[in-house]
Amino acid sequence: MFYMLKGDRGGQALLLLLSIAVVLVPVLNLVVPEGHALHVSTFTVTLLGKYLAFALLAVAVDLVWGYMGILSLGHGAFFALGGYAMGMYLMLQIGDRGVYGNPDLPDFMVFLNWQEVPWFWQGFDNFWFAMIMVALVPGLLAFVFGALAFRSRVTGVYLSIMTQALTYALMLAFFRNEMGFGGNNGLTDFKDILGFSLQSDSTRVALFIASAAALALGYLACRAIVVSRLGKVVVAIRDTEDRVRFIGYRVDHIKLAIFTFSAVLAGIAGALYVPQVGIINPGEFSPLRSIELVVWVAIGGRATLYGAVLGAFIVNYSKTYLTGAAPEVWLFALGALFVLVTLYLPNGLAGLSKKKEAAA
Amino acid sequence: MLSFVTKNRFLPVWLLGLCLLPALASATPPVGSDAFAQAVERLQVKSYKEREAAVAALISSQDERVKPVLEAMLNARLFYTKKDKITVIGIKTKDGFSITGVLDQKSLGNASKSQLKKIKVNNKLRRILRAGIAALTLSDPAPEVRLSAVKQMYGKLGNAGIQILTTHFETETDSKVREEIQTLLHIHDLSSDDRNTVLKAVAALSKSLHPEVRNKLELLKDSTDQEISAASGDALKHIQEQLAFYAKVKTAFFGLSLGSVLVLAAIGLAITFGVMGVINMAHGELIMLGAYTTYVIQQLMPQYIGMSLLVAIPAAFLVSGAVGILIERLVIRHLYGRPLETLLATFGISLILQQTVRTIFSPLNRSVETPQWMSGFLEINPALSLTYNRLYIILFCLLVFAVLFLVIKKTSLGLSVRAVSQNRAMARAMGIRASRVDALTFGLGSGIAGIAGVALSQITNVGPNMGQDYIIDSFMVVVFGGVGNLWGTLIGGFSLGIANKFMEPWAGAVLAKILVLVFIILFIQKRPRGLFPQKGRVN
Amino acid sequence: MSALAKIRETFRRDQVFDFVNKQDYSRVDTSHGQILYVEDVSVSFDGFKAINELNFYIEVGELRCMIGPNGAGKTTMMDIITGKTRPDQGSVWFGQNINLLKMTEPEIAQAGVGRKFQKPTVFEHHDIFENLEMAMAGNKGVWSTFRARLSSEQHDQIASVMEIIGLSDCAKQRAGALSHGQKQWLEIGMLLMQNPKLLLVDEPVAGMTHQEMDKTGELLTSLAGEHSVVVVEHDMDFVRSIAKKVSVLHQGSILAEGSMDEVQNNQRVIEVYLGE
Amino acid sequence: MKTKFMHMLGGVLFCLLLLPVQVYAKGDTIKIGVLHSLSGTMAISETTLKDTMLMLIEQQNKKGGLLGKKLEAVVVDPASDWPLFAEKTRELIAQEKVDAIFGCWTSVSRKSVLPVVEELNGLLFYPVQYEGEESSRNVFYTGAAPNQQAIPAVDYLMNEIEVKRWVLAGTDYVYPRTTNKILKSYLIAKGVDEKDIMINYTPFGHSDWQNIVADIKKFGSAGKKTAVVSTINGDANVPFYKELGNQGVSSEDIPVIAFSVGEEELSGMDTKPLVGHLAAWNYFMSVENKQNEEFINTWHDFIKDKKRTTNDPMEAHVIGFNMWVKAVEKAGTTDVDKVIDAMVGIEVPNLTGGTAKMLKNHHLTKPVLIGEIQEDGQFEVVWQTDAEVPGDAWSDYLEGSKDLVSDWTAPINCGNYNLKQKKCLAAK
Repeated sequence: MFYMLKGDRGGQALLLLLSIAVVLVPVLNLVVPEGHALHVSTFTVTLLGKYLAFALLAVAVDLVWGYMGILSLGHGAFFALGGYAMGMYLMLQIGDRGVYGNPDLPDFMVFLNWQEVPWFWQGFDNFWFAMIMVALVPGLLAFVFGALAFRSRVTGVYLSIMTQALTYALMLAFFRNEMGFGGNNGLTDFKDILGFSLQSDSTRVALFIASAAALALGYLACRAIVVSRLGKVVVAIRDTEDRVRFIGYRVDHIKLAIFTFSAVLAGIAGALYVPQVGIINPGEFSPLRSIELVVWVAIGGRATLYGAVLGAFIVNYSKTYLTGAAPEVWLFALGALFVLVTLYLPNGLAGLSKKKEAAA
Repeated sequence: MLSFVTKNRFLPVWLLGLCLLPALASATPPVGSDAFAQAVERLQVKSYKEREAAVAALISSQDERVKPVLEAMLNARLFYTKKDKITVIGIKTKDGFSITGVLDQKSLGNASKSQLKKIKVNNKLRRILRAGIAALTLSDPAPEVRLSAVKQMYGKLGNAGIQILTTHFETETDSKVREEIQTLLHIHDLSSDDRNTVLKAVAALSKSLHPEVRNKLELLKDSTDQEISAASGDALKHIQEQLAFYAKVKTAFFGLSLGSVLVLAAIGLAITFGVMGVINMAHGELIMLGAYTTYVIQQLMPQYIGMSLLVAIPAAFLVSGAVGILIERLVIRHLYGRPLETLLATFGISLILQQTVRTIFSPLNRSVETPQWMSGFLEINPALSLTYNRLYIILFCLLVFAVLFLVIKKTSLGLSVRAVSQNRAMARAMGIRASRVDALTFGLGSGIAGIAGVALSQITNVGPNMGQDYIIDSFMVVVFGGVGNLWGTLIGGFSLGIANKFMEPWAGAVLAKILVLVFIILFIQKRPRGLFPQKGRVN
Repeated sequence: MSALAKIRETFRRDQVFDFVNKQDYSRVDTSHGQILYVEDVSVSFDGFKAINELNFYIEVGELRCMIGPNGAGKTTMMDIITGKTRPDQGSVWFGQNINLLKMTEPEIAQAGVGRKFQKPTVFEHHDIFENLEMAMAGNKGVWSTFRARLSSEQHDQIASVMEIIGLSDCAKQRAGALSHGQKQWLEIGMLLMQNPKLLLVDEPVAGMTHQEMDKTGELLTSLAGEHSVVVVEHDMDFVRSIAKKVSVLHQGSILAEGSMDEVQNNQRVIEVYLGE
Repeated sequence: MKTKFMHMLGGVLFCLLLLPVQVYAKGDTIKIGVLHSLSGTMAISETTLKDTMLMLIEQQNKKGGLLGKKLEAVVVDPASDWPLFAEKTRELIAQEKVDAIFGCWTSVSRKSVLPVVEELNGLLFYPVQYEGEESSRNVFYTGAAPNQQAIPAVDYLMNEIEVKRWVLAGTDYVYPRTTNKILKSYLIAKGVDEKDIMINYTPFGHSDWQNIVADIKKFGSAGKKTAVVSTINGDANVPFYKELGNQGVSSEDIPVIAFSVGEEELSGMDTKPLVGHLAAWNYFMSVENKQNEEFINTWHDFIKDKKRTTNDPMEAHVIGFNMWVKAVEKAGTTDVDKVIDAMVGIEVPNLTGGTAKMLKNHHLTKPVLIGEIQEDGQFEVVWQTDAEVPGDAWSDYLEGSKDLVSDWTAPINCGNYNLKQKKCLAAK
């Protein structure tokens, strides 16, 4: 069943830890009373859930960058689109509990004097429709963008800059209030999901479990691709694209498939992220954010999927820690980390352990 | 000759004073030094309304001491002593003011700030003061001064004002000033009761682009008099056509100016990214360093703001260039041939530079002053005026481009740069010290970024985040123009700027920018190597 | 009028749309004995004519050597045949039924044209076995590649190719670690896995020792017959050792064609090679 | 080897699990959360507020603390990242157990924090002028509501400057949009023709104002006195004013009245071309009275820089903090519910010589001051309201909200009580 994990010690460890966490965290949060030394606070649960969503995003980026060699500086866009799809569902669940008490329209639409929910919001009150959109919208965007770019063989730096332009354009668009996505404020003040209150501990634990499961499944799926012949071809494309073409593979098709799949994963990560942090706004489209998440992968170690997970956890954890403990140092630390890792750890932290293994 | 003016079109206040006076003081306005003294004393009142009246009285006193008082007031240099309530003009000294009495014009020595109370002016008063000064300068010997004085009079001209202008017109010798007064008088004639006068004025003004004319004609068009209505309709149509044309010219100028900003910001990147292949995410921060250098230079020489900008250009080049060389030596040289890796490392550097600046200069924006010669505008006609700072920046941009182009094409450094960028191993084999060339090239690109920072400090914020506003645009310009091609960057920057500005009126600023981005994305699909792809053997 | 003509053209009854009448790449029709037709092909880059009305034909099973000075257009010619470069004019047919100019690189490869690059290009991060596995003929769509599992026959096939190229002993070695010559062979091995009808081999013996060269020569001659082979090479000794028929390329067109001896005695060839 | 690596990985993840879980013992201090961005785009404004809070807490400790305990500031950096604001709030309340949070600047950060404060029953003091249309039991709005800034400013222009034509220019986000909406209906109610109102929105950090300033100039040349009401935010202001100056639009022709430009923003601008333009605030550094002088001196001593300015949101924090201290003393505890009840009705002197009173709707009474920009980067007050204006959460000029009131005392106890329907919309 788990043939794809053969020889992947990092992956085995990751799945093991995830399954332990899925059992342990809920117990420690819900069963162990507050004040007990082993109690895991809801704050921590949500924080971990957020990290898991980020980790899934990092895995998605690693698949296209580490394995296929496409440095996407626009994966934040797919993440945000998935997040918006989820946010729209959550927004429509608020119903008449908004400040204006309008049962049909979210607050910001009342504020903009809109009379009815615009067409592109139709259907988002249905959870399953929204979930389909979570995958479909980022997937479709990636498909269209990729189809254009890969067919005309835009590669390397050019492609990176184009993905950056893509997310930048989307950011500007979503900032506009006329777009109908809440402008700068984005979507927030969510109340419940599938009828369960987002503020209750059990919902938060459930979201945590969902994130862990999504990360595990996403990881396995990526791993399955990586170990298949397709995975080998993907790496071959990264190394020598022409050669792959001359032995008869449709490079553009393969790139498109992987890129789209990765975008869908990013969208799912976004959908898991939004209910846990409670807000989605155009800041997620910011090009700097996309660069930052590439850096998670670089620090963790590219072309090792578990490395991406590791990187996402470490960078975000140090962000959480440092922005609380030593705010002034945070940017220095992050900046120095980028420089040092690129200079001295081209294979990231995962590369470190590999080196050790090789030495042993 | 084109003239520089600060525009103001309001009623000269001495005329206003003439009309208001009966209601204000006595039936016969006091004239001469008594009136002057009274008015000066009244300036000390608390309410702005009353001070307005006092200023009016001051002007109508027609005393020759009036003008310096008005000017001092306008420049916030008019005070009264707290103790004796003597109105004085203060000149700032090291630790206070050296004051001179207004009435006797005798120096009263020095006074500290706490001994004086400023006679405050507000917006409205300032307007009145300026108009008053303008009116008093109508008899100035210099024609430029007279011209600007006349230009200040656009607006509501009372009959008395017309009288005086007409009288002045007789003696006026300068053709420019005469023309201006003529227009003014014609505008007045538009509201005349005599239809012939009106018709004559409409005919005379049918080429004038002044907004006042337009407003008046707009009213006349609805006149019941068929002939007047038709004539002003025709004139208006002609004017509108002219305006539409000049609006286009103006938009083109705006586009050029935006383009020049884009080119300036991108051109350093065209070197570091285009020629060397380094995806320099710290490029924006190098621009920022240039802007901060300008700030520091201005702090060092506060007396010479005009000069400081010129000094800042080489200084910024050196500072940013040095930082660039440092970055190259410490980080980038380990990463050649791995362009995407340079992206990550330089992104880290950009964060560090930002935070460094934030630590040294605080997160607040810094104020960089605009020197006199860069403010104001060049008036070509009432419908078209080009701002000096934009004009200078366009010229500056072209100059920087030309110099850079010559450096790359004509100097031995440029030759080495091109050699190294095309074939590193071969260049090395031919005795070019590649690592030295790399460092210098990167330094050159960074230095140019610094120079761009000097220019940008004149139109936007100088703060720790300023670099981020330009980095994406810069990359777009370079990629659009074609990596490795300086001409491409120039043409690319200007065409994007112009396209943006022509779209803005109907699409709005944001949508225009989005459309430009989408256009670039699609364009790159068609021409993956940009507008002017670098030539060379493919493979 | 022209619109009407267009509509008429679209609905001509003797024609069908391209998508209905897909070219059948799997079967190349060589009933006339020729496998490659290159006719009147020209291409220029920035005004420089790299290929100038080039004409030549390759017979089924033939081993043809192409020689010519630097810049004669050899690599460009290969680029055109394999779909990397589109010519400005002319036609290139694979057999009688396949128009190569309408196809993409992968389609051409799938149709049975294999190419070895001038600089040996193998997948350096993969081992030799994987390199060959990827090159293996078969359905190369995204999904089938994802689902692909090696059958025992395929295993044997890879093993036999490894045998041919003399790399059986190091199946699990990373290709990046191979010597220059070994990489050349691996690349030829990858061509064989594709099972092509026509092999285009660009400078196969560059950087090889004499021994290796001999071995390569043997390999190429043994391939001819079953496959058609076009070899572009600088090394005259090597060409002499394998070639039956030689074409000399100069300034983008064929200068001379014939046996090695004929070509060597051709006055114009001598001029070109010895300089005017 | 395998186990070793597993250990390493396991160890790392285990530490991750453990670190945030440390149990913070509730000691002898009263903790105050300071939630202002110290990095990112908003650091420019918010860092000063963090320093203000540190100063106030230090001062209070010198006076002997509160309820016999020392105050302790817990400073976090939400890094101008809105989701991070929510996360940090949760951390402050749930992990650090702070008794009150002073923080946020932008509307979106407040919106992001709001659900968390309500869920965990925290206490937030929000010090910036804002768009209204919101009221929460857990939030005290110490900045101006639209009726304490925008409306009086427009009154001033209309009555004193006799402005007839209006340009409402703002950055495209909720504060300018709401303010402009309120102003538009206010102006129309005052008889201004719709043709005489021009509304324009630009994105954040807009830097190329050539077209818009040209449009404003054109709009202003129609023969009627024109003014610009600017809700342009932060960084976009510098290029905007520069362009105005360069295109020769002086404050005497077309004055600009701004709601987001204060002393601190001016310190980063070349003020020469700005002289005479206006701003409406509830506090100016130049106001002369004893409290203010004292405050400025303390600030200069604390920050060790004589040139640093003070501004309106700082005053809001001063008022908010003093009120909270009084309320805690009155309630005798820092318990959030008791403090919230104690807050209403508390009065403290403001820095402009008047008194600020906390109203039932969690807004303050504030004087409104109109100031003209001077060359030295200070404002000179040219007009002010006779008395303090009570803040109104729900604008009387907006369709959706004119029937709403906010009252957090019994018996209404509701943030959006509809006077017509006589019911609370938020009742669940």
